[in-house]
Amino acid sequence: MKSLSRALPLLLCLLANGVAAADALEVTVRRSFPGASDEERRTRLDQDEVQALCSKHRNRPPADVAARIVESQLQTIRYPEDGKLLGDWRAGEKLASIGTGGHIGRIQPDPADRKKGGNCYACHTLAKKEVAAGNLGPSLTGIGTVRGNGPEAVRYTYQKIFNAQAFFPCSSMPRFGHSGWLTPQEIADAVAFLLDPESPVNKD
Amino acid sequence: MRRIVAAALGLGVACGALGGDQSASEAIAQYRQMLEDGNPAELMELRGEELWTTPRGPRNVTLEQCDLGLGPGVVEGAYARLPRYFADTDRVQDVESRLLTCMTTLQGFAYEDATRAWYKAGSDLEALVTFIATRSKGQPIDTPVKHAKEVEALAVGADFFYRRSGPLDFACATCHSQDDRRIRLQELPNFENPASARTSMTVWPAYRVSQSAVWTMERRLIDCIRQMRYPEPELGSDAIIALQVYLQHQARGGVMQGPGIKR
Amino acid sequence: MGSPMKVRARNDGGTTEVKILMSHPMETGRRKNEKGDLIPALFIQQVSVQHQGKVVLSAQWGPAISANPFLSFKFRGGAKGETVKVTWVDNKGDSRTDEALIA
Amino acid sequence: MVRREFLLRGSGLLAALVAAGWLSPEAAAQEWNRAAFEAKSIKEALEALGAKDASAGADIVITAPEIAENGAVVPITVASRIAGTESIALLADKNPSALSGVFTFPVGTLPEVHTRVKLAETSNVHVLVRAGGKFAFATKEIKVTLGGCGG
Repeated sequence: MKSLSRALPLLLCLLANGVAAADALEVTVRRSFPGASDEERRTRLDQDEVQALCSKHRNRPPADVAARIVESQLQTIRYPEDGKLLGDWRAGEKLASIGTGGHIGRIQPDPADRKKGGNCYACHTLAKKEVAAGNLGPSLTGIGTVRGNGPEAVRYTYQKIFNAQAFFPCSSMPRFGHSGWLTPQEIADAVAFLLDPESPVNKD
Repeated sequence: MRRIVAAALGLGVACGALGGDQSASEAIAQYRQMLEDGNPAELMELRGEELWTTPRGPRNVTLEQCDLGLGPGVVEGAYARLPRYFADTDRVQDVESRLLTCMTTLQGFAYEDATRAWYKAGSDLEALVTFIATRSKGQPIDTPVKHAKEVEALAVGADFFYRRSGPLDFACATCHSQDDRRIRLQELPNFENPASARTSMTVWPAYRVSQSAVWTMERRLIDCIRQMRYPEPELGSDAIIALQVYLQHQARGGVMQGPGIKR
Repeated sequence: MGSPMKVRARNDGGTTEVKILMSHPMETGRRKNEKGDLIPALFIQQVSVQHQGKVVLSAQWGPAISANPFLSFKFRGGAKGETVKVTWVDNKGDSRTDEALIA
Repeated sequence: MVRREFLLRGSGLLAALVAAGWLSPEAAAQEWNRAAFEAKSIKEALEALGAKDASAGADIVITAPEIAENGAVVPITVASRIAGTESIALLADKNPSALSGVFTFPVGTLPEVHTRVKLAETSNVHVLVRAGGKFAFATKEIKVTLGGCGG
């Protein structure tokens, strides 16, 4: 509190430019989550470099920063042990509807072992039969028909889901593989849901 | 009898097919329109008014001398002008935070008692905030950004809005910085766009049919943050208040509609 | 004793429209609390609406009526200043009666 | 045993309400139809309501959204244009108990009611009208969608 009031003149100066001192934000974040454990702070509040850069540039990074993000994020991509990037579309379809897992806090936490879903339908239209589909991301209906399921399409789709920011720096899409939210196998299943000709994404 | 049940089912399918040309968004619009009349928030408002005017707490006094920013006892229009800076606490406070100041200093409640299970349906805070917000119906949102701490809260709130962290890389801006976006079928306000921000901020607090409860803006934000997979922010914490300063600022001029009704 | 209802009645020419909001959890008995225990069923079973002492609507409900129930209907007649009285009784024997004047 | 206790307590309370002038004797006389409300299927519920011979009727108007944003609250307006309508019952195929509610209209009340029901999942909703001792029904499918960020 004291350090904040001492910092006020500096703050006000920065505010003239429409941006709070980064310190004021971080001080506020640090003391607004007193119930968080050290591990929760580290994994859920502290920022990695990409998060910090995208926040700073409000998701519109200049070209050099964007290039840096793409380069570093490509390095993060890992593949399933069996090397198969096209999994089971039925398993992928299930993951696409699951929006739970990983909630913490005392109000409505998930059990620790609750399966984390991809929640694809929150943001994308996929199979036409699911009317409750969001539009934060593009419609992916029929994407397997357009892209095919050859090795290049499969590999790109896998990489995109694993770490979207390897292609679109500061993308809104979670880096599902990089964060460990989905396993490489689960990502392969999601790839199959998108590209398999038998998947409802590509039928009807 | 089997025939009747079968006929019933058959007719159902036929009707479903007949009506099938209503688009998903038209159907949802009809759903919401049919809920507009008869908002259970009115029941919470009644209870909130009773809590406001009934002597309670160790000191057995009402909240009628509580200063919500427009002077002791003035409820009319107070919500539309919150959060704001209060000299007695030397901080920017939202409606919950200010109510808790009054409940502890005027009525003598222990903070733990005043906030126990505040997030559960039927809590005193839910009812009191509903009552107070209803008394701003028809008033334009006009939160002050004059005091240095209000200026600072606005800047911190805006930065927090864009601050990404956690396993899903989410910030508020991830879902709330584009027009005409939805999560599943739920429209997302774009807080970069004042018109959209007004559409949202003027109908909170809102009765949520999925919760059978009125959710205050603070309750709404704390749940967004839960969905972002962050840790749980503390009730009345500076981050949540700063965020509300930013959101209200984006929505300034929007006319409060009174408690809304939502999914 | 249940919480207050909100009852509104408005005469429009020949008919009176009644709108009623009730404060009730309408628990089905199938939901679990955060500890995983079943929340016991608690729901309104009987509703009676009277105008000047005469029943104008009665209803029997199960737990599939939504929480904080809303109900509206119309009856012929009714005049400004007359009384509409609503009573509900739930499965635990709790009840509530509220009145409104026709506007 | 439990049931017996309930009935005793229930009827005692209704009697008290009648005595206090809160309930008319005619309203109290209608005991809650336990068999109908506990019926799992539409078929059992129709039987318990004495409506097993119900036929499809064109003069029943159901106004409800085709998609409900949340199954906990589904608004529905039902109106009967059948002369002499006495009561309207709401039922849903996929609910754990099929019958949601029964509304009884004395002479002078318009046979139309608006309320809100719960639907466990996408379901056919049936509206059963009793008029002149005979039953007719109409049906509408209402889709219940998943919503929000999930969980």
